[in-house]
Amino acid sequence: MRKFFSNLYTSINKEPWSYIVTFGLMLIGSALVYMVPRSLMAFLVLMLAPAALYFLKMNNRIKLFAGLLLAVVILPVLGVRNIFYLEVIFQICVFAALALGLNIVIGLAGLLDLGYVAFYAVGAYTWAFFGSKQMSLLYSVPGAAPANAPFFLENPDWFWFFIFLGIGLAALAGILLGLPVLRLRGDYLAIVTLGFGEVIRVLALNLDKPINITNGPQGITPIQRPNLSPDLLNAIRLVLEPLVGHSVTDAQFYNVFFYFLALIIIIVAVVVARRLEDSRIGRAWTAIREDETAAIAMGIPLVRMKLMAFAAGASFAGAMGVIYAANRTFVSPETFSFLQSIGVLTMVILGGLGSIPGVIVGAAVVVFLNIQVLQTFSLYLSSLRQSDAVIPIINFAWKNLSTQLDPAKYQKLIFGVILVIMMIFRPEGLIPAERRKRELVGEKEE
Amino acid sequence: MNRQGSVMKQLTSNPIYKFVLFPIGQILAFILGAGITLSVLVILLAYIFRGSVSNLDLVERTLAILPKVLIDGITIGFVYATIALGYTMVYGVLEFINFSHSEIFMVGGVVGVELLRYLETQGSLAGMNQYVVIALAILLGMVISGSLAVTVERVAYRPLRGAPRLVPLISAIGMSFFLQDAVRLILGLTTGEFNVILPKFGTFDDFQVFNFPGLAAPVQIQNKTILLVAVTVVMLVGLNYLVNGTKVGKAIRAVAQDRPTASLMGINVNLIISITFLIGGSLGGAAGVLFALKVTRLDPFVGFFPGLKAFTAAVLGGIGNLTGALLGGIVLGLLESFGASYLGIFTQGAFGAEYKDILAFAILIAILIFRPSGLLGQTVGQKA
Amino acid sequence: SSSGGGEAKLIKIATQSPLSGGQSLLGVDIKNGAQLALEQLSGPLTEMGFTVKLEPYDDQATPDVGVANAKAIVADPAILCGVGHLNSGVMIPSSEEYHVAGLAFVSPANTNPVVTTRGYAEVNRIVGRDDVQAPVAEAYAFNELGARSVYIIHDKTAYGQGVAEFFRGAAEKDGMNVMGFEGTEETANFDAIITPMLAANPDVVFFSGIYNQAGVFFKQARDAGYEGTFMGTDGMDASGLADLAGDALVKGGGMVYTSVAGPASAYPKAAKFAEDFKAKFGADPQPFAAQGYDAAAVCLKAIENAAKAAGNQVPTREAVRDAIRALTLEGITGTISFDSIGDLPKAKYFIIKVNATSGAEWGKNEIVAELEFASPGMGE
Amino acid sequence: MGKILEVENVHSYYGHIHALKGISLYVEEGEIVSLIGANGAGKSTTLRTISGLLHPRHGTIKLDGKDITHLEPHLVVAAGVGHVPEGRGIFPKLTVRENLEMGAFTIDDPAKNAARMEQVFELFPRLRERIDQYGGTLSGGEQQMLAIGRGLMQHPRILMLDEPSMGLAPVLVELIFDIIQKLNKEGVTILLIEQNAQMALSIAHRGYVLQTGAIVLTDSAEKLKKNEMVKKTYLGIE
Amino acid sequence: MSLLKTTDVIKRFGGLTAVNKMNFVLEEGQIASIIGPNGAGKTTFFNTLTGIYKPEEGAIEFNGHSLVGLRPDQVAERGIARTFQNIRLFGSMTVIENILVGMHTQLKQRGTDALFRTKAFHKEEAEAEAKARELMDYVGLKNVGNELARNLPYGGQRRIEIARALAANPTLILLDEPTAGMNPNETEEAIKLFRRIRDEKGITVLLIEHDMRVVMNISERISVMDYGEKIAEGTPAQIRSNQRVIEAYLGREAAAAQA
Ligand SMILES: Nc1ncnc2c1ncn2[C@@H]1O[C@H](COP(=O)(O)OP(=O)(O)OP(=O)(O)O)[C@@H](O)[C@H]1O
Ligand SMILES: Nc1ncnc2c1ncn2[C@@H]1O[C@H](COP(=O)(O)OP(=O)(O)OP(=O)(O)O)[C@@H](O)[C@H]1O
Ligand SMILES: [Mg+2]
Ligand SMILES: [Mg+2]
Repeated sequence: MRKFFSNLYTSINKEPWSYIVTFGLMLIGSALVYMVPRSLMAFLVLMLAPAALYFLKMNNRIKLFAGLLLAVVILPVLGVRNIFYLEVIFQICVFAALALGLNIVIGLAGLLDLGYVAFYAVGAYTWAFFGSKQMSLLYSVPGAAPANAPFFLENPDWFWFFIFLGIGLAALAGILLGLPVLRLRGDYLAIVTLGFGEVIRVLALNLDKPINITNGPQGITPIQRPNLSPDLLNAIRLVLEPLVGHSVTDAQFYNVFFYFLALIIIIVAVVVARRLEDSRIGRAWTAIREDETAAIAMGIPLVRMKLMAFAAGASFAGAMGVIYAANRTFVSPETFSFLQSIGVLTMVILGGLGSIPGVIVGAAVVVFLNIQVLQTFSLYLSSLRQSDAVIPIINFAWKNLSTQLDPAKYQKLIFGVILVIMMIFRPEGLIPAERRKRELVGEKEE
Repeated sequence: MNRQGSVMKQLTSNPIYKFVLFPIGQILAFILGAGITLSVLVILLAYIFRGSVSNLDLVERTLAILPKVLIDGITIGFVYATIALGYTMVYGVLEFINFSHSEIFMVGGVVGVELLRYLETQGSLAGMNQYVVIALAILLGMVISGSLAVTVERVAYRPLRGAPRLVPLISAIGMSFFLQDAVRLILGLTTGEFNVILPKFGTFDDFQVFNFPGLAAPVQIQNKTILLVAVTVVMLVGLNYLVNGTKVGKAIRAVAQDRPTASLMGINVNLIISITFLIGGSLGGAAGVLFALKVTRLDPFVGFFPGLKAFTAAVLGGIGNLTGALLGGIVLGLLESFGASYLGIFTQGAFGAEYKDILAFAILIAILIFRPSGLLGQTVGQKA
Repeated sequence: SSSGGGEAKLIKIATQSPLSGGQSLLGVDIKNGAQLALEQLSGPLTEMGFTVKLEPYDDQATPDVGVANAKAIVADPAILCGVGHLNSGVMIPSSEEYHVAGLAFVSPANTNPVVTTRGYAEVNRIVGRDDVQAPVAEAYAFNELGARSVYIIHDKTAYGQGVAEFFRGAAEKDGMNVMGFEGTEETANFDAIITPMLAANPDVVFFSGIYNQAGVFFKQARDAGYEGTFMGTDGMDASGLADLAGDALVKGGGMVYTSVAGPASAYPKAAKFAEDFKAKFGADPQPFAAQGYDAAAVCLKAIENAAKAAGNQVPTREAVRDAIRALTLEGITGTISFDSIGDLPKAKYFIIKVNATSGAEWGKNEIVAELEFASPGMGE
Repeated sequence: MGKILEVENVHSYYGHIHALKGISLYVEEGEIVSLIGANGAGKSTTLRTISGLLHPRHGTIKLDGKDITHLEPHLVVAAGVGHVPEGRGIFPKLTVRENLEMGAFTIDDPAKNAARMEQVFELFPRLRERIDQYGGTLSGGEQQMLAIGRGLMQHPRILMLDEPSMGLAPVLVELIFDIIQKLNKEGVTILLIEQNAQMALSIAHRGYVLQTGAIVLTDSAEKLKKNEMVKKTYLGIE
Repeated sequence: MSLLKTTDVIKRFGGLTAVNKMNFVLEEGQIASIIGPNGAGKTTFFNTLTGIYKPEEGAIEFNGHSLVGLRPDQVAERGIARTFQNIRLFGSMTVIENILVGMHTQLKQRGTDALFRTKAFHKEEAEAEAKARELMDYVGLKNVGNELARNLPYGGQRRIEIARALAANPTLILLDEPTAGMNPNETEEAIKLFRRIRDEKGITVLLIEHDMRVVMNISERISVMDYGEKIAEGTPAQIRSNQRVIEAYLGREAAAAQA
């Protein structure tokens, strides 16, 4: 089995096959999605295209071109045709950015952080507070907000500034958390970060009194979005609408806009992570992860390096938090639960601890599983139940399936099983870090 | 000096002292210490704030609920402690956070309650001796949870030996999701819903009333609280003996520290790990039944928060140390209870019980700053 | 933006509620309620030649999943109407998508005012609002029970806290002594809350939340020696409450709760619903199951009306949306119609006294007061 | 006297690294056999494969003619094979006494164990001084003593020692070699790895020379000592 | 002024005094050794010098500045590099990366340089890598730069440790049993290497060893510890004939062999 795949891989990983396969996938995938926009298979075929782009050997210029084509033209067009795909990709971007940040903390510096979404919350609530009417509701009971309260910031373009502020505040939160606890090792750190994550969530939930800062469990809404220039939009419409096949509203433009924004953050995150990793700082992190005593004896200041890892990791989450708040126009404490932290951790490890492409793929897989594959699967089963379908051999009518066995209710169960199986068969992650790969190849090098 | 030393040595090597008196003494000392410290603190605060806030009876109100607050804290502390024992057991050997322990605990509770419900439908519950009944329930919970834990280890952790540390953690999380929904599925198929409600039986809900001279109101302690404390202490003593006084215990510790070398000593590593999970799991099962007795309602998701708290307690006490797990639980319980009861009173409702977790975590951090390996944990530094 | 057509004559109704995780207890029954409605009430549409299907989505009680699902729902042109959500925190961001797509949703459970005060034509609800329900309960406590002191506890959800805040506002207006106001996410051990509550010894304890949390609380509080009256919201309207709390509900000052739907005696239809539900799903309906049923009924009726208007063709979403607002329907939870922002113009509120000490006796509860209130509209 | 241990054509791997490329050797009852070879030749890997810490991909290992190739280490130990591993393998959080007791884990004879422990303390008085100290805090040499002492506690029929003299003071190196000879006289078969090939070959009966995972030479110790290649490469004699 | 000077340094572990009133002086440019029975306190003394342990009493002066109370990284920054008795490499980093980590204190780049990949950054990285390869050659490692450190055999790992220590451009290098586990030929090469480190790079070398061929061969000065105290000091010839040292440490045969 494994052999078959590796043979297949080697045989298509050379010209001209690599080009044919990649562009073929792009073309066929796009066409399929264009024609049957609700088919999961079609979308999966399309999603194979970026994978092929990443794995197959091709001229770098052409790779870049194909990547741009896919990200800037194909996905937005298809995404506007079926807004759901854009949402899937947006969420993948959001979580990929979070996973990249967490990967710095865990994968590079080896600090197990179980409360990572706290930093995401810091970013999100920063913009939620200033970009909403909350400032004028400080003294009103949550839920009883007067509808005519003004926005605090007249110009929503402050948003751009707040992306940076979010980065700064999240990094600061990282340092504040780090200062007292970095002396702790391993799981002690894990439990304290877990606690910190809970503290931030509990604060979000409870800081509606004595002064109403977060509006408590009600959450803050509405939150402003930055202005999009109407002239620009009209210009784009001219090209886009014929491609999409129907008129494009401003709201749909916002979806595209946030998709691009998230994409930019991802690109920045990848570049930052790559560059830090390949520098004195990255090496120091790895050294700390491997052996603290030896690292400190080499002159590496432990505390400063760890704080830096916390701050760098946190800042991605901060930026994404701001964008998330604007995208949803609503934040509430539910988004920042412990399970979210666990979810991001799962993405990192599933994808491949320490591996940048790995954690992105990890994010994609988990998001995909959660909001598409399992959902689609259970919808399919539930439509079977409503139909007259019968399982042939045992002659069992789907209709008679006990409602307790309703598959829609057992997504978490399936997800759990998938996690266990993945870990057993691919403990090094979907795309293992170079480091681990090298370890496996071992003697072949040099 | 020398003679004294040898007397001490004799004393400390006496098993009764080592496994019964010493840990119980430690627990008592900590309960008293933490209880008195916190009590003094709130009384002081009450006096300080007496004038500054509008309600004048602050001191009286503080004192009136103090005994109850202490008992509440100790009770919930012991609940955390029972769960924490199981965590610590497994952590001690595999050095990984067995996330699914919350679910193993939950399963124990559900099974125990289902037994009681079964007895109730058979009509035999009322007629039986309540202690026999609860012992049966605990036993069943232990058997089921223990075997479940062993199975989970076999299926989800053993194939991952030697993988990086975080990999079994994710597997454990997966297992945890799986178990939650699997229990829901089974409950759903059999009873149609997933609330599991403890039938009323025996006198566990009744109070023992203690009158202390000098106290305005008598101190009331529920029978089930007394049972909970007693069972937990027995569990601790037994466990302490098992780990520190028997050959199996020594093998467990050896496996924990160095698996290959342990196997070179003739220890069957797989067997020892299974035994550890069996013990940890059955402790979880017993904890589950006791928890059910205390709170009267369970569902498949009920394990999560107590599990989290218990793990915190284990860390606070010095993870891997059994008595430490218990102390951690008690300290955490007391902190929570004091926080929840007094924050509202002192801040005039500006901050209430919902901040108890923040308070508890703040103090956890403070304790860890001064004792980076927990209350009773020792640092045995590897030499440079 | 989207028009009907697509597959010939296929019409879908979506539901969104938590089907997995800790809140699935309620979420699943919203879906089940809707499913039952579909089976019982889709007759007219089938006769017109349509196939009607239910698309149940699991929002996992998280906004992210809810919004993603919302986008999947609006992207499916066959879906003409939706039922959901359980959590206001999920409903609010998700409904931004429904609003953009012109897809009508009927909420069976969201009592947070913001859900409708944004004024979206697509968003409707068939339950009362926190800012009404709470004053009703308070008035009863103050006037009928003669309570002069109250301890308020809520479950830290948008729903529970919302009601609690409004209750407090009303109580303070009346000069009641609010001796405590606590939110808690605890579901098992309430010692830490009960102790100060007992010390304060209020006339009434008002708990706004869901029964499976409240039931445990009531039992523990009674056991600990509280003698006053418990009060609660429509989240208590489930036989499970009596299973959990047992005689704690009738001892001392007993327990009363407010509800937007009366018990069987108030609505003959409701009794039949409970029977049918139990027959089909093997368990008593949870709170909001009946609302799920009615929400789906609203969808079906509106689609039927719109389809007729369109000459037996699959109607547009916009037509369905407008049909909902034009509709009046006898549901099992009362007469349903909508005002300009999607609220019930007049909601009926019942005060129900619990006489049951076990789930089986839930029918013994009696209505002690029946009040009607107008929706407060867009704001203060 | 028969062959107590037979290793036939064994191939072992670490992941993809082919560490043993067809090793065959045997040890007769009552012998001292020495393995010598440069760093990374595969000496330690050979011992690990015999004791079951590493399972070979090909080949067989026999003890007293019985196949033990796929046995788990604890069963190999039970069959009478003792292994004092490279890197000492001290349990860091067990005391010196407990570490020694671990050596006798499979032997249920308190009196005999106590006597053995006494012998160990006589050999290494330093260990008695440190009896209640945690293994992890011992000095390097003390740990080495402890590891050897623990090996003695095991009462093995065949004892495999991996560089026992490493990190020991010169006096102790002499002592170790004395101990090995004494044990051997008591009937214990010895398989010995030593960098100090000079001394190893002077007490051994036979020896094997390993190079990059394969045996390149085997002979009696006497002859090996005189072999030109051995002299040049392993004894440091030009 | 001497390079390193300790006065009455005491380090205790509970009741045990592992280092007792150590007075030790090291002149710049020397090669010196510390020997002594197992558990004498040699490694503990190293750990005290490098800041891993804080001495209970006493003064440590390096280049005229006190080292007491400094963290290990600060000590390293002041120019003391070391190796460990039980090899402590960064196992899953490559050999080159290990050496680059050793250069940490030598590199000037900051986070922003790394992010924006400034010219200076590229230049420094290139130079650092070149220097690392040079060091690999220097300690006698060939063609293993991209190998993971943990996959090298024992002797090779010892060499990486030395190269990593040298990378910090230290004034003083502390080697804890650097030839343990090496066969005679390898030991021979190691001796040559230590000499070159001193002669070519001018680095002062202090080593702990149990292999008398090494110690007697290259030390200009030997200090002997026993039970935490310095019991003898002198040239190899003096030490070899010191009765106390023979009894406690060398043993009759070894002494005879060396004589
Ligand atoms: N855990 C491991 N992972 C990968 N490769 C290993 C591992 N252990 C040893 N090796 C490799 O296997 C080969 C044989 O190693 P082994 O330890 O058996 O050598 P040795 O002869 O004992 O050497 P030394 O004298 O250094 O102890 C070496 O190339 C080594 O790098
Ligand atoms: N952390 C510690 N706690 C208690 N005792 C310790 C600790 N570290 C070292 N010791 C003891 O201090 C003494 C000195 O140890 P040290 O490691 O310095 O010896 P050494 O001279 O390096 O010996 P070797 O040559 O065997 O390496 C030893 O007896 C050791 O047991
Ligand atoms: Mg070796
Ligand atoms: Mg040493």
